[in-house]
Amino acid sequence: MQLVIAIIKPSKLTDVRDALAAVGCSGMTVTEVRGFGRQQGHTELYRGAEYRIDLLPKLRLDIAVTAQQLERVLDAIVEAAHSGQTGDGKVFVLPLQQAIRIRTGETDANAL
Amino acid sequence: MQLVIAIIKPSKLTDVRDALAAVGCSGMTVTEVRGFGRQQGHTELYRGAEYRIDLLPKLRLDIAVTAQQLERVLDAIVEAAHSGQTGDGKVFVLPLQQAIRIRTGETDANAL
Amino acid sequence: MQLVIAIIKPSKLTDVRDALAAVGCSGMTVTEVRGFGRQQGHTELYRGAEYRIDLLPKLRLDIAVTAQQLERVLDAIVEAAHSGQTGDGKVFVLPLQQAIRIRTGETDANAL
Amino acid sequence: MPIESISVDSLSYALNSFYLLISAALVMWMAAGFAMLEAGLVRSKNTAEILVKNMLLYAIACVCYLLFGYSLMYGDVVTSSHAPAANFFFQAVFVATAMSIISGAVAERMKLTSFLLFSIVMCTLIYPIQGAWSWGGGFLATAGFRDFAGSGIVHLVGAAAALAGVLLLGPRKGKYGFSGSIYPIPGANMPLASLGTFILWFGWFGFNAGSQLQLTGIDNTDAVAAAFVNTNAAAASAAIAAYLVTQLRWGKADLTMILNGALAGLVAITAAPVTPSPYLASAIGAGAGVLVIVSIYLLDRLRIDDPVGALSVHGVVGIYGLLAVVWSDPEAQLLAQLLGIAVIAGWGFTVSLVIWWLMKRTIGIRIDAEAEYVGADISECGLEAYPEFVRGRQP
Amino acid sequence: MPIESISVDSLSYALNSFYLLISAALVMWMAAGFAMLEAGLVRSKNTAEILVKNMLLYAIACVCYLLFGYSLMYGDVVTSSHAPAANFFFQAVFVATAMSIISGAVAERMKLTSFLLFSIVMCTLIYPIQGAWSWGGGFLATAGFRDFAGSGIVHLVGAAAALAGVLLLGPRKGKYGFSGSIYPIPGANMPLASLGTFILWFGWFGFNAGSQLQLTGIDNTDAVAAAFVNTNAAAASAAIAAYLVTQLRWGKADLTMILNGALAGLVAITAAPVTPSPYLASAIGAGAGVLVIVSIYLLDRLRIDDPVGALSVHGVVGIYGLLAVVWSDPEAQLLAQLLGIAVIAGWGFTVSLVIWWLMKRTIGIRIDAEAEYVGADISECGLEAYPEFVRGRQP
Amino acid sequence: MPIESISVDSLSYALNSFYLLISAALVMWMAAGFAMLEAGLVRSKNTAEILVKNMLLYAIACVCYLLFGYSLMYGDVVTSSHAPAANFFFQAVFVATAMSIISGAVAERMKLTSFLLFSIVMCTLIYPIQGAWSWGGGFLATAGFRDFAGSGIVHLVGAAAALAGVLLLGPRKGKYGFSGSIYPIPGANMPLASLGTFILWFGWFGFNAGSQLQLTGIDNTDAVAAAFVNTNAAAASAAIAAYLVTQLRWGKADLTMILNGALAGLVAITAAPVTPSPYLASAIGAGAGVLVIVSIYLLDRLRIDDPVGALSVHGVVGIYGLLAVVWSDPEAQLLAQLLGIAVIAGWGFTVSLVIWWLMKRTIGIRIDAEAEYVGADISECGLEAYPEFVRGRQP
Ligand SMILES: Nc1ncnc2c1ncn2[C@@H]1O[C@H](COP(=O)(O)OP(=O)(O)O)[C@@H](O)[C@H]1O
Ligand SMILES: Nc1ncnc2c1ncn2[C@@H]1O[C@H](COP(=O)(O)OP(=O)(O)O)[C@@H](O)[C@H]1O
Ligand SMILES: Nc1ncnc2c1ncn2[C@@H]1O[C@H](COP(=O)(O)OP(=O)(O)O)[C@@H](O)[C@H]1O
Repeated sequence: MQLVIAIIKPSKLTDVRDALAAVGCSGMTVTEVRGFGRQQGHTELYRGAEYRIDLLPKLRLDIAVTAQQLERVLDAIVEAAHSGQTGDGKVFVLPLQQAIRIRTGETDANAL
Repeated sequence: MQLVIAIIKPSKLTDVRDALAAVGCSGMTVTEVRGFGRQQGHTELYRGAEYRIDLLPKLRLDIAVTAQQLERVLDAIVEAAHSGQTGDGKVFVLPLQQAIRIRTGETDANAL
Repeated sequence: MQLVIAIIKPSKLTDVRDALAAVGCSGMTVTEVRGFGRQQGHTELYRGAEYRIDLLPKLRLDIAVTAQQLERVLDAIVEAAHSGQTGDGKVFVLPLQQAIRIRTGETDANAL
Repeated sequence: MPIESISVDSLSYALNSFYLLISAALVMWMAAGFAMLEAGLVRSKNTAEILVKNMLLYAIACVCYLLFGYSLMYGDVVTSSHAPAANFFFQAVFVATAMSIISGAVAERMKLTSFLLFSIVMCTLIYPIQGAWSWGGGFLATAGFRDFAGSGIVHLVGAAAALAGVLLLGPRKGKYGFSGSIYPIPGANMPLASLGTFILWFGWFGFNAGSQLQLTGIDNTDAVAAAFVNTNAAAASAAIAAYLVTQLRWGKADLTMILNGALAGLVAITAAPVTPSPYLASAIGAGAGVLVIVSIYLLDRLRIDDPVGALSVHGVVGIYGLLAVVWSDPEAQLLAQLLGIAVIAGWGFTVSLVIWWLMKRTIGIRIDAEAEYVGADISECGLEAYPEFVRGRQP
Repeated sequence: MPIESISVDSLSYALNSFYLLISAALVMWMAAGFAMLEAGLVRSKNTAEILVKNMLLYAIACVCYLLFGYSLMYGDVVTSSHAPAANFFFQAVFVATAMSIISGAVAERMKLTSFLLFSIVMCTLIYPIQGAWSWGGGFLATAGFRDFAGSGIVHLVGAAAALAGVLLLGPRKGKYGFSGSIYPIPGANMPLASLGTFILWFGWFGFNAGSQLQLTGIDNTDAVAAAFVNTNAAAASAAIAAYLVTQLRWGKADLTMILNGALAGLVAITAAPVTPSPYLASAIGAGAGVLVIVSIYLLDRLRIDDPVGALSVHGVVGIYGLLAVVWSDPEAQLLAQLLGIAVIAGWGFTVSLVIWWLMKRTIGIRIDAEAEYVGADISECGLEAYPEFVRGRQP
Repeated sequence: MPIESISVDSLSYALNSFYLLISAALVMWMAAGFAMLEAGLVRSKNTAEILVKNMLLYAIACVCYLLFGYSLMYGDVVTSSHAPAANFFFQAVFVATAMSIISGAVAERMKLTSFLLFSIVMCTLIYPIQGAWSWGGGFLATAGFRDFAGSGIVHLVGAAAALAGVLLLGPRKGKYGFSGSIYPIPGANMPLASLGTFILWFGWFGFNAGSQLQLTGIDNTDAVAAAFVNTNAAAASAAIAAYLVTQLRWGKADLTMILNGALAGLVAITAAPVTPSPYLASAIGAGAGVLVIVSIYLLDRLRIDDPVGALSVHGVVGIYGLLAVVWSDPEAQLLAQLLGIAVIAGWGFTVSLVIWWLMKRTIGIRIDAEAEYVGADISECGLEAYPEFVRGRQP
């Protein structure tokens, strides 16, 4: 099992969710985050002083997957979240040791 | 060492915190997240148009634990967060390579 | 590759970001979290009843690094985020299996 | 538009009417004040619903009073010093004030439909009938009961009805723990609560000064001016007194208590805004500012859950204001005041208790636990008050 | 200041002027109402920009009307019953109301500069020219068209201009999907929208009652008082009617519909706030409350995107109000009313369409897609309305 | 209520009193405007505290002026054209305005208790003593200094006292970096700041038009009407001018600058709202709109930290308004105006500097660094202004 962490542009959420559903992955956890990277922020103006906003709004999706799903899930995310512009985001894959569904106590693949 | 990630219902926070304290685990980091899964969202109404809210408010707890603590911590969470209804959430366990306490520079078990 | 998770005081963000830039690490993802640990919260008063706020505002930084960068990044964070007071926070290191840049499809070290 | 020849009497008629209409508009504006105050003091998940209640209760009060209440309270009204419609409008907006008091006390847990049904009964029967006893020239008027602008007839009656509702409703989930512990439930939006208080303070000039009902004639003019000065003085002193109490007792300046303090000063002076000197008005206000905090504190210990402090501000301080009349008004007698208090509070409480109880037995008065947890906004209104602002603290 | 000897005529002059000035100030205050209403009903990312628009449109309306509009509409005004400056001020603030209607309908996607340019044309030409036809004594007045305080002359003309703009602008991104699906875009701040409605309700007393233009003389006084009562009654009934429709149709109390309902009641009674009895005024209001919801619902199905419901509240209900005049005013004729409606709506729509179209062809009227996604606040104003409150829901 | 026989004189007395009372109530309402403006322009962590300050400073101003200030400023006041209490109330609410100016300039870092102590001194001594020199008939009045409604006597004196406080306080932590860098600290709630500006604009009609002090008599009536028109014209032009400056200079419409622009127009016209034509009033306003932005910009470069722009709006533009009097008022002389400016600013600044300095030496005037970081809401009030809305941006 793996935990896939995808940092995407907020506007891509619906596309990514649909793409994931299409590959049979229906659960995920979404966090609002702010990203810092190559993408330039924008300038704001307040009372005659300009300043940069460097931390840009992004969404972080956490998706626990089985090893078999991994490849398809990664492809689905990368394709759906892609716009070709700087700041499209990253996908990270972490090894997942164990998963439990709180409601039933089921574990691992059954818990997802 | 492991990093335990628990996705729970917001209303269970106090219970889980108490249960964790009872097994000697006193530190954690809480994030507000939105979850998407089997649990159905609710319908809202705005100016004559209805729409579903699918992303439901959840809390994500990150708890770094030593290997000895792991079992007790998992049991405590699953028990305290359990309500038996869809949407109770998940617990994920990730291997943790290293931990540092910034204040003192202590590492690993001492850092938790 | 590793995923470094740093929980820091909000006021230290600029310092940590500058320190990371100095060691050649220019990307990261920031999440607003609330931390629970040794640090005491503060008391609030509302209409004649006092109550404690235990969950304190913290920032969580997620930084994906290559194995070569790891040591420098950890040192940079610990030094910049340090104030010596309880609640300075923690750094966790997790193994990172894979990384992808969505815009280009580049993977691993090239994706960071 | 050619100049008609205007007589002195018709000028006086025009001026008195205009004065009454502007006063009434200011009291109407108080409905916005209550709406903002209450919207600021509830949690964000119950904000849209309290706004619906405030908007509709004002609307219902106006319609019910037009259809039934006014004639029930005053019979056939004949006015010659000002336009009859101006008098009607001024009386009508007072009803909404009484009803606004209730919405705050039962906030965050009462069903919308039950609340609206109750407001029909309140504005059609409960308020006008007791109003007839005093302002309508009934037995309380005969007994010498003095309540110039309605510390009792408007505020206390509202608070008494609210108390009956609160007792049958019970506290909000999570407000009181076992073994006496009290959990504060902070309101979501302090600027809104403060704005509401400022609106009420501003509108109260119409409430108190308009109650002279006539502006022309030196004595009337001076009385109206005195009402402005005393209303302001009482509120100002009360805010300062409330601040001093919170600062000395808890070492902090609790904003919501200061807001309640200012409102308490306004309620206290309402029973006699003309007769006191500005100094006495300030003293009456200061007493109200202290009293309201003590009352809020004690009611909370009695596990009577009142999210906005309405029972203390309008009930306890309303009684205090009625008693304080004897300090400045030589015609007032303590016994008559006590009689008025007992009658108004007793009537308001008893009838309301019966109505609330009947509702509780039939359609229910409280939203269910799940709806209370999710919030009345989603369960009753289907929308959120602040859909883009994440909740930062768990309930 | 010694007492000058004051004549009855000069007293009447003073009182009429004061009444008109206070009424005008209340109408000015409506600008704040529109600003809050619209700021509450747009998303947080477009809030600062709509505030800029509302502040500037009021300012532009006042300046343009001073420089050109007033003389175009009324020629050389001679008043003897009140100060000329009071009359000017009362007329000037009406222009801003017409313009405020537009800002709401085109919210969240129209360029700031294009909007401001249009507002110059509106306040200098479109509004005053049609105003001259009726209130200025032109052909609509001669034809017997009756519009006491401006259901048509102020509200409908604004809505007609807005409709032209909305059609050329198109809907907000993400509002309508393929195959007829409609995505609601909830406003960010319901207390603000409610406050705006209360402000408008309060200010509307000045709008309607001030339009009698003279207070002194028993008949005038009674008319002014009637305008207060009827304005209030219509709004109250309309709010209740709108509530009942949403409750019965959807099982929920949609706050924004109730707010629109109250405003619809106000617009509907504006054409004849003096002649109806309070009961008829309530009935007219109730009709408006139902009509506005049906209209909002249908316009949405027609994919005409109006974030705040301005087209329905001021346009559809404005027409209804003009027609309802015949129910109470014996001098009104249906044909004259229909003529007035056709002329005002036709003029407002056509001229505006030409202006908007010319702008679209040259400087553009819509912010680009990226700016719309990021929000007009950052792209047009460079700042955020609520920089510290995280967005909780994606657009 | 039987019709008493009413004389023309008593009608005039009634009308003048009512006009003054309504004007005073509008000025009281400005306290809400300042509260909202300031609450919108500070960060969310300091919002509850600024609300406490605004509520209490109004209360303290009223009480102190009642006890000492009024008699110090005017001696034994005899009025015959209106009720003495009306005159008192109108004068009293002006004091709070002067004090409101200060709370904005020292926001986000001044100790609550020190601020409140200062406000006692301000309202008891600093304001009334200089008021006695001009409005009280003292040496500035004799010297021919003209300040109709208080550009200097109310606004400049407040700004001078604020400047002294700001210099001793120093800037907010994080506002200025090394090597001249300036970090903007955006206010948390733009709709609130806009609402505050609208409230102030509305209330200012009472401020300026009420300062005629008498409504009856054709000349007085015309003067009052002119004050309404000019006040509005100046604010409107100033808002437009400020917009044009920000648009041309930065390519964006900075909302907060436009708000400050409108307020600057109001302050500028306050010194002579009656004498200019509406066109000249517009021109004076436009100048103020430009000047205030330049002033805000330059003060920021001088590292004088003023979160809401109060020093520029009320101080710099107050001086400009006093000078602009000579453009319209034939009786005004430049030298007398300069004398008045020097005396008022000098007095306000010097005495305040001494008081602030004494406080700084004894009880301290600034909250400590930790409290400033956490926010004055928690450290001074113990609660949060928006407990459920997470902070989205770090300070
Ligand atoms: N080393 C990193 N660790 C964690 N997150 C990162 C890292 N680098 C970038 N990110 C996240 O990915 C987002 C996109 O990165 P960016 O460099 O702007 O664009 P791109 O990925 O298209 O080159 C950033 O906003 C940030 O949230
Ligand atoms: N594959 C997944 N990866 C990450 N988080 C998940 C995944 N599936 C579900 N979740 C999280 O767990 C929560 C509960 O899941 P849900 O399917 O609704 O209920 P249950 O766990 O009771 O079956 C979701 O709201 C989501 O936050
Ligand atoms: N076991 C843990 N797992 C995850 N996060 C933790 C853990 N313990 C502490 N934290 C995080 O670290 C922060 C600082 O910890 P705390 O014990 O207050 O201070 P210190 O690290 O200086 O001893 C906490 O607020 C919390 O966010």
